[in-house]
Amino acid sequence: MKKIEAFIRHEALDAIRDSLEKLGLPSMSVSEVKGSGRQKGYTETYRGARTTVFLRPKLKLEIAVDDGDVDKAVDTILEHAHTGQAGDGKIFILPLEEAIRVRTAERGSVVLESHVEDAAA
Amino acid sequence: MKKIEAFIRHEALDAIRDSLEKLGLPSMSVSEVKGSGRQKGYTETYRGARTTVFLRPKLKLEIAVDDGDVDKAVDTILEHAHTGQAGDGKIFILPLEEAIRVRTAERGSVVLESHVEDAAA
Amino acid sequence: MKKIEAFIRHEALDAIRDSLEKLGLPSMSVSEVKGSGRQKGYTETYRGARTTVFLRPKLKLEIAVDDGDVDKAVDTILEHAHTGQAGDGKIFILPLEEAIRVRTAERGSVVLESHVEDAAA
Amino acid sequence: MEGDAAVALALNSVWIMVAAVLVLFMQAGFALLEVGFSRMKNAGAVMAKIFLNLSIAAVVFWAVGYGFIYGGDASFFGGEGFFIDFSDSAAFSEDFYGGEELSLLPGVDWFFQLAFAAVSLAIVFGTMLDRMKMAGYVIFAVIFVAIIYPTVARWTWGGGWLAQDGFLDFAGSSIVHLAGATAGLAGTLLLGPRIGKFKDGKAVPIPGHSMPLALVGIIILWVGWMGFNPGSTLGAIDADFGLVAANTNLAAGAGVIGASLMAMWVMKTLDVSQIGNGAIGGLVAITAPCAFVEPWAAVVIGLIGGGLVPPIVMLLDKIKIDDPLGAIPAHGVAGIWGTLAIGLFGVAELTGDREGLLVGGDAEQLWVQFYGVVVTFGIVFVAALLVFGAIKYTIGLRVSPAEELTGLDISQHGMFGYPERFIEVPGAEPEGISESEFTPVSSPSSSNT
Amino acid sequence: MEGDAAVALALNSVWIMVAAVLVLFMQAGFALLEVGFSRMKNAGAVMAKIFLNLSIAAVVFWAVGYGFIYGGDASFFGGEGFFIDFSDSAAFSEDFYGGEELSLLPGVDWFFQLAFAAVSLAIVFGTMLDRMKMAGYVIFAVIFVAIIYPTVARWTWGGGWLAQDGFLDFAGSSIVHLAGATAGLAGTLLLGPRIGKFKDGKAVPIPGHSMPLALVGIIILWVGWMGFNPGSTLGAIDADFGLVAANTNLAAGAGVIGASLMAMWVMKTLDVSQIGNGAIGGLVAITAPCAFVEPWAAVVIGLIGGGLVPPIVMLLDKIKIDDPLGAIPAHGVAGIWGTLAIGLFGVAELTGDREGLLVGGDAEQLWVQFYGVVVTFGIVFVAALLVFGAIKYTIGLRVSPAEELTGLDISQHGMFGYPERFIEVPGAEPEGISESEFTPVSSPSSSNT
Amino acid sequence: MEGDAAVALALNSVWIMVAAVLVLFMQAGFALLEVGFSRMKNAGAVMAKIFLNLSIAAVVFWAVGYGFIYGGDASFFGGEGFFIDFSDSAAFSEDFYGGEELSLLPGVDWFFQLAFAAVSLAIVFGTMLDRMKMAGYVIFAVIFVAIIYPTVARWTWGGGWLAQDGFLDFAGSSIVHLAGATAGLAGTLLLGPRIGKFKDGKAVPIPGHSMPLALVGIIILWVGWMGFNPGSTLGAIDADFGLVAANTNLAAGAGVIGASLMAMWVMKTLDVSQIGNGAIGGLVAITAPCAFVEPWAAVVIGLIGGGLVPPIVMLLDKIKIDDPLGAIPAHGVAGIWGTLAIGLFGVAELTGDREGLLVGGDAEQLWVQFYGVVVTFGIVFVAALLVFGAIKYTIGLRVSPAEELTGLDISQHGMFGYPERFIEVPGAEPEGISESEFTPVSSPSSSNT
Ligand SMILES: Nc1ncnc2c1ncn2[C@@H]1O[C@H](COP(=O)(O)OP(=O)(O)O)[C@@H](O)[C@H]1O
Ligand SMILES: Nc1ncnc2c1ncn2[C@@H]1O[C@H](COP(=O)(O)OP(=O)(O)O)[C@@H](O)[C@H]1O
Ligand SMILES: Nc1ncnc2c1ncn2[C@@H]1O[C@H](COP(=O)(O)OP(=O)(O)O)[C@@H](O)[C@H]1O
Repeated sequence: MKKIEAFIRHEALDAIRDSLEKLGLPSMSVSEVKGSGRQKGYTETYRGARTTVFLRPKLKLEIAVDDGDVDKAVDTILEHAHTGQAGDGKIFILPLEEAIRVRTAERGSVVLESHVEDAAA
Repeated sequence: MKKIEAFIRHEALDAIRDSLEKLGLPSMSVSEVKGSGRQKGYTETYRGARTTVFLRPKLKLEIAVDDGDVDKAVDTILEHAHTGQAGDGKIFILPLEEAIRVRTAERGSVVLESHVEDAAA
Repeated sequence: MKKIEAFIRHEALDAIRDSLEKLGLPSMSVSEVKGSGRQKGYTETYRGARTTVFLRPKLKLEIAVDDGDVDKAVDTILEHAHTGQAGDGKIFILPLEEAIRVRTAERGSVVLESHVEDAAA
Repeated sequence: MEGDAAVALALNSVWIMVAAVLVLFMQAGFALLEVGFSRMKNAGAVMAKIFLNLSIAAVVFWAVGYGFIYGGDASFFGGEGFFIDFSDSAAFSEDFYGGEELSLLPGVDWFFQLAFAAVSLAIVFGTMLDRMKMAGYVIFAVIFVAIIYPTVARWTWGGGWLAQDGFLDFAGSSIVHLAGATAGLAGTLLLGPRIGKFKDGKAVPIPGHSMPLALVGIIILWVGWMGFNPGSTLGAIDADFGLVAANTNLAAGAGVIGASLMAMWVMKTLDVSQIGNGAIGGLVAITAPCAFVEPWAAVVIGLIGGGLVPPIVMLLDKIKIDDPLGAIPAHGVAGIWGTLAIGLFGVAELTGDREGLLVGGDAEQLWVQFYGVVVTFGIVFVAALLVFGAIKYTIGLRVSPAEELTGLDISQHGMFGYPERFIEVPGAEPEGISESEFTPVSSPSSSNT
Repeated sequence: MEGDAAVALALNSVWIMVAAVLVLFMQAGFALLEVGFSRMKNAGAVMAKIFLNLSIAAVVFWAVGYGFIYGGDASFFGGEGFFIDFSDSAAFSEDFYGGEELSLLPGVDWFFQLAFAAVSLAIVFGTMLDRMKMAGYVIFAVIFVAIIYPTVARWTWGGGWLAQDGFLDFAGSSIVHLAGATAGLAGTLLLGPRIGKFKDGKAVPIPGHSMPLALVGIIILWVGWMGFNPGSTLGAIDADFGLVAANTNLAAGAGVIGASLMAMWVMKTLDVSQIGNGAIGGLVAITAPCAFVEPWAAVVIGLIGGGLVPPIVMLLDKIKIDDPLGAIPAHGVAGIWGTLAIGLFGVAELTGDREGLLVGGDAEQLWVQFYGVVVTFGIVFVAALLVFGAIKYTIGLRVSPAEELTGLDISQHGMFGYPERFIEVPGAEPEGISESEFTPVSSPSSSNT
Repeated sequence: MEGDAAVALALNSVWIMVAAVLVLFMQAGFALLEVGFSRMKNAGAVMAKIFLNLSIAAVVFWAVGYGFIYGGDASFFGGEGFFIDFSDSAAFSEDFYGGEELSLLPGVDWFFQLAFAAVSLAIVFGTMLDRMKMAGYVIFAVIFVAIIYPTVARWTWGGGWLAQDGFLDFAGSSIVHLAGATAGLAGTLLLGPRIGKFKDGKAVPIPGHSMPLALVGIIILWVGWMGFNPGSTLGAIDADFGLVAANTNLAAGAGVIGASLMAMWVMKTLDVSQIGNGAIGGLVAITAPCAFVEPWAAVVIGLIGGGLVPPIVMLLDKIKIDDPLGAIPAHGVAGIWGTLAIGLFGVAELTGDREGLLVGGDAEQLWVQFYGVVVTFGIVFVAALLVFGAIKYTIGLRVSPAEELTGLDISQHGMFGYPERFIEVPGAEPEGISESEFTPVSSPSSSNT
């Protein structure tokens, strides 16, 4: 099991979520972050005073997947998050030791399996 | 050392935090996320236009614990976060290589030890 | 590759970001969390009713770095986030299996390398 | 019309028109106050309620409400002159003023009275915030504006039996404010407290989401009160609306000071919401006596009216009555105090009759004031309990716990009041909510953040 | 001046001064309405627009606009009396009133008319929210206040050809509201819909960020309308502003009720924004007939005026016209309905002339109303299309997609309107934005959250 | 009272009553302006301050302030007629008007003057935002309303020595606005800048949290100014409040245009806050000359009044004076300019005496205006420095750095002004704050998000 953490532009979210759902991976958690990287800062001006803001709004996707689904998920994110301009973001893959579904207390990769039947329905 | 990441309903937070504190695990970080999964979307309507929202508000708990405390923590979360309905959330356990307390620059599991004496106090 | 997750006070952010940038590590993601730990709660009062709030606002930094940069980054955070008072926060280091730059689909530690030439520029 | 009479009619009407606009403006004040003191997840529903209330008030008060105050000669109940035609002055005078020459344009007279009825109705809602079902409330609003409020108003302002007994309430501490707060008390008793308000026997803070909006709302109420009280002279010529305006401002200021000091004493904190409630307490208290007392007494009345608020807020918490806005202390208790205050501080030259106990040493006026307050409270409480009770046991008064936790906006109106901020509000998806209440959608189509 | 004349001048002027202040106050209402119905990322830009609009209106209406309404005798177009000196009553009367004795102070008269022009201009903007370029809009504002609005106003209120035909529009359902909405329609047609408004052929909700602000804005509009309509008596003596005020309140209330019922029917939800738009629909509809109909008719007119809003909102979505605020249904369609309603419900004693079709059985007035509406719509639509078109093909009407997605605040004004909340707004950094549009900074210096 | 006199008294009183209500309403404007320009973490404290200020003003101005302006004959300092009884017209006239027949109801007269005093006091606070200690400010407020402001007002409006020299200030560019801003300057000098305002010798933006609230506040100020200036005719009969109203609107509009152009020039951005400040600059500038100049001059005065704001804002940043709201440029510098402008543009028919330099070629009036400004500035600056200084070295003027960083709401009032949004505000838990300042709790009981 792996945990995928992707930092992306806001605009990419809808397409990624739709595609992943079609692939049977509807599960994810999304949060707002501010990020800095290669992308340059921008200037804020207020009453004549200026400052440069290096942290720009991004979305963070967290997706726990079974080992076999990692590539599917990464490819989907790459496909939709890519614009070619600085600031497109990064994807990180972390090892995941255990996953537990709170509703049923099930454990292990069954919790993360693709829901292909659901998606088909 | 492990890092527990739990995605739960807002309502469960207080009970979880209280119980963990009693077990000597008062330390955690909480943030707001939006998640999708088995739980269905809901409809928003504005001026007659409709959309389906699949991302629903959840809380993310991050709790770094010593290996010996993992089960205690997971059980506590399961106990209080469980309602039996879709959307209860998931718990993930990640390996943690190092923990450092900023205040003292201490490292290792001492940083995460249960504070049983505090809790008793 | 490692992922550093640091929970710090808001005030420390600017100094940390500046220093890391000078060291060629401008990349990070920042989000707002609420945390509890050793630090005590505070009281909120409204219309005569009181409650104790144990969760206090913190910032979470996420910094993926090459193995060789971990110490540099941790030391920088420790230097600027330290005040010596309860609530200074913690730094966690997690193993990172893969890193991918969305813009170029590059993989591996090249994605995380320090940009010393940029910083010098 | 002849020159002088035309000028007099125009001048009186201009002043009362302005006053009516100021009182109408109080709806913006109540909207901000109520929305600021409610949770973010209910903000849109509060606004919907304000609009429906005011709209219902306008139509119903034209159709029947006004007639139940001023039409006919009944002392206790009844009326005539419904579905009024304001373009026909003669008929208007016939219906309501025994055919006398009018001192105000009919439409202006009605508009001013309407604005008062709408204020009384707006007060009711304050105790019922964050959990009330819109449909039930709408029914109550119709009945309150049609009959309950008009009956109380008739007893004094319509020349009814309380007026005949010498009961005084210049601008409505009892008739408008106590009446509204009393109905609100009945409502909150039947509704019960908000989920989470009391825990382990103790009150938990459920802070309103925006003190800036709430307190700007109170400044607007203060401004609107400059029409409420001074306009109750019902004319400009030979009317000392200046004294009334000065007394009202003094009492409002003193109310803030009284509430601040009391909050620091009993709550151990200079609570921002109490500062605002204190202004209302002072204003409500001076509403009945504003034309009958001297400025020094206005300061005393306001100081006590505002000062009463914090301890009563704490008392309600203790006896587990949930009143999110403080309508009961600020409109109810301060309204009682203000009405009684005429019996203490009234000056003969100003009342035109009896003197207050502390000024003239005679308790007669105080006694009339006292039973006036008692019957106002009693009749409204019983009527509201009956109406709200009937609603409760038929279509229901309160939303389901799931809807309450999720918030009234998304569950009742299909969209958040603050769509872009909603991620922050806990409880947006409560334990045990049935999926179907959210109109679940099984075919995945699109999502948005 | 002699006693009685001085009193009459003062009394009339006080009333119209008050009415003018109320109409000026509507700018706060429009500001809140527009800002509440726009996205957070554009909130500051909305406020900037409101201020520039009002300011331009003040200066331009003094320099030329007023003269184009009231100066000279042309029936169709033209004027005189520019750069007015209000301190010279004689010259003022000479320029605009054929030297007759004035019933209002010159400055008061102008101020009242200015406030109307500013309302008409404010309406235009509603359809153009969230994507308009400030510079282009400013140019339009100058031309609209200088010539377009004055020409339409001249035809009726300036004694022009429509007035001579017997066309009636008491306070401007057509002249002010329909004119503004028509220009807005032209504007939105040339601008096109907001990015993301239509997806796969269907309308997507782009909810405004704050229902509380938007609906408080509408309460303020309602309050301001108490100057708009009743003040259009243009005097206090021998003027029944009471009837007008009562009718206006009744129609507003009925508008809310009508829109609520219709929203529940056609939208299947008690949409909070429609409740608010319904109040506007009712108010706009009664604006033309408020002095000419009886209260029962006001209720009917308001009910329909408000009830029309939800279906028209849905219709516009269907034909892919993007009108974020509902200006077209609430000011345009309701304005047409209200103007026509005089031809249906007008009462001879009140119009002083012809009766409406449903009251007197005669369609003559309805016919005049009809062609009055048609020419108002036609002339404004063509003029606005020309002006906006010229702007579009020269300096441009719309910001770049990147700027639109990023938000007008940071891209046009250098700072967010809500600096501390901005993390929540998606789209703050759009695909494809060129770095240079953000004034990129290469030397790292400091950062802030 | 006899017919005509009663009508005149009523008519004048209605107009000034309305004007007083408008000026009172400016408190809502200041509240929104101040809260919008402050940080989220201080929003509740701003509202508390506004209420305490206004309340203190009401009581103190009744007790002593008014008497220090109008009571007795002293030219420089002193008064009589304290704790006024407005119900006794004869005594009132005796105390303040030498027993003459009153042209206004006593309460109305006082209310109008009170509203002005409250405006002047509200201005002071603008420079002291985000770091001031409430207790200290309350003490200053009492002294300012009791003595400092009344003394300045006495010199001109109370018939004091400046009035005798022919100094003109129609509605208070100097007396109200410059006086307030000058006290604010003294306050900010003693307080020092907010933490983080200047870094490495350069000004850092600390943007206010809500441009919509701030700018709606300014629209309300604009509306309120329609009472401020036109009401300063102090009566309706034979008073040209129309000219005043027109001039005021023109100058406000021109102020926005001036500030916009200057902001684009000197700040390289169409700064939203400067647009708002520009309106205030134009309004303040026209306040003194509004009744003495022709409309074209009002446009020029407003253009310069608004245009001065952006460069002065930048200058203050350069000399490290922290004025979060722009009170010093918008009320202070524009107030000076407006007062001097009478000496440039005054017209003899309107001043009733001397002509301005640019109109009549004579510098005499300009000289009087000049030294009037100098003494107003001087006396207020010295007095405020003394009072604030005494507070600073006794109970303290500024909160601790920890409290400032944490925010005044939670540290001074026990609860956030926006409880549901607070997660976003950096600095909520500052470096080095002592635990005890938060009332630490050792027994774990419950937590909330
Ligand atoms: N090493 C990193 N650790 C954590 N987050 C990162 C890292 N690198 C990039 N990010 C996230 O990805 C976003 C885009 O990165 P950036 O370097 O600007 O783009 P690109 O990869 O296209 O050069 C950043 O704003 C940040 O949120
Ligand atoms: N694979 C996943 N990766 C990341 N977050 C997840 C994942 N699965 C579930 N979640 C989080 O848990 C929440 C509840 O999941 P859901 O599948 O709806 O509930 P259940 O597990 O009861 O079926 C989601 O809203 C999301 O925030
Ligand atoms: N075990 C943990 N897991 C997750 N977050 C933690 C943990 N311990 C501390 N934190 C984060 O660090 C912050 C500071 O921790 P605290 O224990 O108060 O400080 P200190 O380490 O100085 O005693 C907390 O508010 C929380 O956000």
